[in-house]
Amino acid sequence: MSVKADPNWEPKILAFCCNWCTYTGADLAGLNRMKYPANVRVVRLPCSSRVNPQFILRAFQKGCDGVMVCGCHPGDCHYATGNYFTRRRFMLMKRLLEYNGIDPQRFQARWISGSEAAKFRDTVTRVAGEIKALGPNTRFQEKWYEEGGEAQ
Amino acid sequence: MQLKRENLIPALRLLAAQGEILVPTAVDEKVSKFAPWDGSSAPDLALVNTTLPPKDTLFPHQEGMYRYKTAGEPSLEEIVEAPARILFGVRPCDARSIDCMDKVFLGDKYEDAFYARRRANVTVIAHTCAQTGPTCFCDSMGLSPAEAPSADLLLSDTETGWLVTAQTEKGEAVAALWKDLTAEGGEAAPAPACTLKTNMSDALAGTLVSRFEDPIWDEVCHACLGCGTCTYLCPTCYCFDINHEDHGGEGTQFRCWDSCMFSDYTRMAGGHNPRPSKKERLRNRYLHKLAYFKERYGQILCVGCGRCVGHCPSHLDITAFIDKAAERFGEGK
Amino acid sequence: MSRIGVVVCHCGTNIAGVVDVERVAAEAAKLPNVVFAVTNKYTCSEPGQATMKAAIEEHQLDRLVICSCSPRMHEATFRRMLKDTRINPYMLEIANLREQCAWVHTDKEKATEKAIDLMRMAVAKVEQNKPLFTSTIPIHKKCLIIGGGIAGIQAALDVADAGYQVTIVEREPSIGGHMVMLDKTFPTLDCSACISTPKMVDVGQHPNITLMTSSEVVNVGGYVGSFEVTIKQKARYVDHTKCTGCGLCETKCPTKVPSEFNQGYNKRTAIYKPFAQAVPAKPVIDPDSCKMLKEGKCGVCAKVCPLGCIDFKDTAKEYTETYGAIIVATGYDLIPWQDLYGEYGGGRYADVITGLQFERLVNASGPTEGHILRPSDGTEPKDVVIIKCVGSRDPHKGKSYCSRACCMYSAKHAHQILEKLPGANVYIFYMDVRTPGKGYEEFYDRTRADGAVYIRGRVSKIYKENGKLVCKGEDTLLGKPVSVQADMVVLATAMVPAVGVEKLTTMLGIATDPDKWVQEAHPKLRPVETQTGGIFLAGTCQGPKDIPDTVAQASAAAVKVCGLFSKDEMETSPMISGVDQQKCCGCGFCVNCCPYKAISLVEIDAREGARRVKKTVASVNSGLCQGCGCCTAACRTGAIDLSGYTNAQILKEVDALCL
Amino acid sequence: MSDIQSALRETAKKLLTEGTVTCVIGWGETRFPDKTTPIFVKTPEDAEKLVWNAHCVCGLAKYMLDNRCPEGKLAICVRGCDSRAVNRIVEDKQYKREDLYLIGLPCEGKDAPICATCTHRNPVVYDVLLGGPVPEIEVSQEDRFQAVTALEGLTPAEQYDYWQKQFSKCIHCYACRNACPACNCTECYADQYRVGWQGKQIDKAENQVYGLTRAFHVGDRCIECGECERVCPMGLPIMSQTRKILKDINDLWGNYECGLTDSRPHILGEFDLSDRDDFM
Repeated sequence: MSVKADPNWEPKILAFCCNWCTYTGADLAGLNRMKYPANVRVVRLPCSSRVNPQFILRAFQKGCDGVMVCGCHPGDCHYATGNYFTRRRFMLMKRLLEYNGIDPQRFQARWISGSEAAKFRDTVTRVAGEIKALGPNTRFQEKWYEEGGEAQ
Repeated sequence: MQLKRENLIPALRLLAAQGEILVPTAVDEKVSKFAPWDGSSAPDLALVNTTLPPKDTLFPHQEGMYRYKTAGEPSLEEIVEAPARILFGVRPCDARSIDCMDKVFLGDKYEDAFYARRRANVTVIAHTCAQTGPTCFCDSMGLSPAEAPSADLLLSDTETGWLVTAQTEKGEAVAALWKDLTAEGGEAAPAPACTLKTNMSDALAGTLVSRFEDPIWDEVCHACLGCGTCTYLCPTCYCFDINHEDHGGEGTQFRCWDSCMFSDYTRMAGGHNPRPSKKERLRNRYLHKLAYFKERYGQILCVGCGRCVGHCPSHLDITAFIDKAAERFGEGK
Repeated sequence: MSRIGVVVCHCGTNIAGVVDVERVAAEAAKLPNVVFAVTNKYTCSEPGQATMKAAIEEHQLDRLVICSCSPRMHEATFRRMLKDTRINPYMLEIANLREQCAWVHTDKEKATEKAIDLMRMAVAKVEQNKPLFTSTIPIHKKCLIIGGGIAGIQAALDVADAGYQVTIVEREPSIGGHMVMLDKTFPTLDCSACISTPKMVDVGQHPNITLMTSSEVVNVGGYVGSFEVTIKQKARYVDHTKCTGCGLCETKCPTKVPSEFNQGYNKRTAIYKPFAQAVPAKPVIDPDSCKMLKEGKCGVCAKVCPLGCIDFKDTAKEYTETYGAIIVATGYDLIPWQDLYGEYGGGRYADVITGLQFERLVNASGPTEGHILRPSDGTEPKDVVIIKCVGSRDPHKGKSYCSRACCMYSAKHAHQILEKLPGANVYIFYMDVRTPGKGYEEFYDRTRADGAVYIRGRVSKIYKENGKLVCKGEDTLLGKPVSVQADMVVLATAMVPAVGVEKLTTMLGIATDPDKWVQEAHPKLRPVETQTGGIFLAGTCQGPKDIPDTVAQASAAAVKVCGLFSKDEMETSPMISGVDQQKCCGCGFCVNCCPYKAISLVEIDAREGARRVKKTVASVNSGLCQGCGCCTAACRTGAIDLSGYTNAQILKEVDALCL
Repeated sequence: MSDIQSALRETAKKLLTEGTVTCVIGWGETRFPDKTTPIFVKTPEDAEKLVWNAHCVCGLAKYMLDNRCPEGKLAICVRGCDSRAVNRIVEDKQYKREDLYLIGLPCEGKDAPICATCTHRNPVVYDVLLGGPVPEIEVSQEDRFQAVTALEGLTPAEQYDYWQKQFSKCIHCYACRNACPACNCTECYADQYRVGWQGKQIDKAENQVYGLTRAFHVGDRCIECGECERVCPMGLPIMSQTRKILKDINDLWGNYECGLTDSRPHILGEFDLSDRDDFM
């Protein structure tokens, strides 16, 4: 049942969004009826610092084509210093993933505040376009898909 | 009957029709294992002992057992995977380890279906040791580098090739297959002796079990890191764990290796662990190898291949332990 | 096995218009453990909720997934609904099918597919949910106010009038802060003492207010509802319980030292009240100047005191109290302009003074009884120059921000000079004139009408030339350099946080902004709260402001405290972190990344094999934890986990996404 | 070498007879001349078994974690890397420094590949130092991160193939975890199957996720002792992962080396307002 084989394949992108800023920004984009591609699935978390780098590995392993981590701008975190730690953790994780062969565009982190609805739409549209160009992600693919016959 | 050296490749080609041939191959400068024969080059039989034992073909590191579906109409189907394979170039110690595994999985009281199916389709062609490695000690364990009684077919070294002696029907079939490649004559070269000696004896096995609380266990265990290297490289370790991997509505139940040296191996649901520290675990492993298996199946579970002695990160050595115990408990031969 | 109910909302046509809700419900029915899947026109409406409650009873559901609008909209509504059903309010997950699916996608097929994914993620997550229960923490109805300026006074009176016990901690021997130093207050020019001393007297006599002067907070522990605060009171050498404030000792004391209150313009005795209307109106002895304490000679005050209140053996005392809330009202200080502005003489010229020093000169109860005299030779100045934005709006030498109050008090100073010294000339060098309050602009117009000369430009240099202070500057409107011979120069210097406030903010664990002002929780929506629960702020400790704003903030902070004290217990959110002390190895990585310092390493009894041992593990203070989860990502073993967003839940949610 | 060995034996005997320590951890003979094994000397007579030669390669610091709540003091022979491992474990609050007595042994390098890029041959922390300090070798940042820079030069496809081939060899024996001084949790995430962090299955993706997760867990605290690569039976280049993280930390937030007495505190446990930010 995997969607990877058919031609007009749509990338599946996972976005960890912080509840106070980016999730609010996404809701605001909805209120203003902004339009963006339907590739992004949002996981709502209290703060971007809740995202454990292991979740990113898990997402790629289970078949995501792209992962995003979005949070408040440093300094605006609802929990004061949460996103400073996010910044350090994912500055390292992004480089480690690239070092292991994940294409740089597949993992992106962005600061999107509660009022930047347009930035949320533009970011999602840009990322979806980039990943659609990259094609399906075959990295970290679980054996489960290999038995399904596609991947590598 | 004797198989000339130059007839080896054609012989293997004939065998290839029967099934996939696995030969000892060096993956890189540190690791060697039984990998499919590339169909052209002569297998490197001089390789002393492959890092990974051949047990992987019969008792895979991870083996799918059942595939199930719970969403929609639930279904459960057994995963049958028993390709015809020929293990070529198995050393006498590994051949003996396969025999030990057979006793466990094809036992009289219970037969493991998965193992049985695989074992039926595997032919074991043993090869005597031209020279032994620094950590080999099979002759101290009642084996000989020149015989592999449990193998299907034995190739004994001669100057110009190998003496072919079939020992089971499968062996007969292979010998028949090679009948026009083999000729009369040739006699086996003398078997080399292991450099590493240890005086293991049945009596010692008994005393070790009785010395359960002896301080010797405490003296030996501290250097152990509790990793699974010795158990995963040991050809006769057959402990496994069963787990499942689910994807919402469907998934597979699989069996995978487990190691008694792991700290959580015997941890129970409430958190109690009957073997909490390294002492108990190391004692359990040594006793299982040297005594418990003998009590149940009549032969020692250690085949003296020396992989654990060679690859232990802290350089623990079962032969040193045996000699120390023998000398301390006065059981020396 | 869990019994999950899934309700997919039409939301009229908001969702149903784009997403095929029936298909989402049908897909939900196929999922394992889902025993009830239905669509509903308006789930948040009364009938909508009624049908859900009925379904919960009928199908014995224990978990609920609602695919509707954003959880930020109706999570609270649905949780309240679940309160009176068999389901715990936290066994609920909401999939956002409106704001983040129907409203933002046009392609119906892809939107429905996304809706199904979101629903499947919610179902996978709800399977891992555990019932959570709000816990409560006690509230000690005592308020601590740090700082006895007008902000502290106003807040104390409001909280005390509401019937709660208040303690004011003030560093100086008397409350009053900077406001009581001022002469008049703009724009109504009513005398500062006349409006602040009555409040000080009220504070002194209020049954609910305990006054601790010459005191400092030295340690703060605990959390909202029960702060353990240790206050150290310096030795005052006078027993205020016996003293009636007759002042005999002050008249007899032989040592004279410069008075800090009057900016050093006159002297005070070693045993002194900072100013006449001080509250408490009882003297203290200054150990740095008292001969008896320094050399053991004198002791006149002890001899003359009719009631024997003087005790030279007095020592500093520490008190530890439990407070439910803390209001920070530590006020401001003026920027040390002497070290920054060498071009204005760097403090060498006695007649170049700050606004505060001017206030003492012009104050009737000041050193010069209200006569504006030059500190150098005591003569009345004829030409006065006032320079504004000294240290403010000057990122290179001083502070980048505007200190808000200087424009108005400079106009007031000009007015006072013109009124008290007929024939005097006042020149005010300004960058801008900011008059943002009621009656401010009119006051500024009146000052200019009185004859104050406003010159648009900054003074670049002041130097002494035959007895006159020459202020060289530029008039940007005329585009010409200008120089004014002045007898006296008043600098409107920038406000900076009170000296030593960093020590206090780190003790309290509250954040400060880059300029070290106390950081409010949200500049627009929560201006009087800090990020830490139970700690509020008022006045210039949060940033430069004038007296009306300070008093307004003080009353706001007071009502926040009264709101907190209106309940005996405070409900804490259950979605906070908790430590599995079996797994925790006590490495402490979570401790230093918690924004609220809610995690501490504690010693517990544990069993190592057969032995009883002491083990150090982390433990979360449920009062302080706000549930951000930063600690969970720092924990390697996953020993610390955030209820409501546990590792297992998120992992399952990610797994469900990609089937 | 032998005078240091006799000094070591003397020190051990003295410590044990005086009772200042309950056990001395050092290296002892095995039946193979080119190998030594960690030994745990508890009686003064056994002190004779301690050896000091070019084959003392096994790391000793991790053994203190066998008993996290010791009664008496524990003496450990520390080379440069062991002393940094002790600092690592003490800094992670898994053992108290006062429960340790460190016998410092300046080391000219053993027959292990890591010794070529060893920056601290003299122990950085010790209670007694046997023999004079040895000259340190100059290791530039290029040498330290040579393997990492080589891999960084590859294209994503080549990188993935390289790591794919390496990780597919992993047999999940956890020797790297059990030998690493930075891996000092009481219960490893990999052993918690109920939470679902990591499956027990052995396949390419699972091995890679385990490798990367462990790299991220220890990367910012790795003391570059090389034990993980020495103990791995399958010869995986594990150090190239942790050293990649160390290289990034050095690039992003300045000079950073772990396990030294003046090391900066745990870098992911703090932040700086002026950190570089690529996520705007």
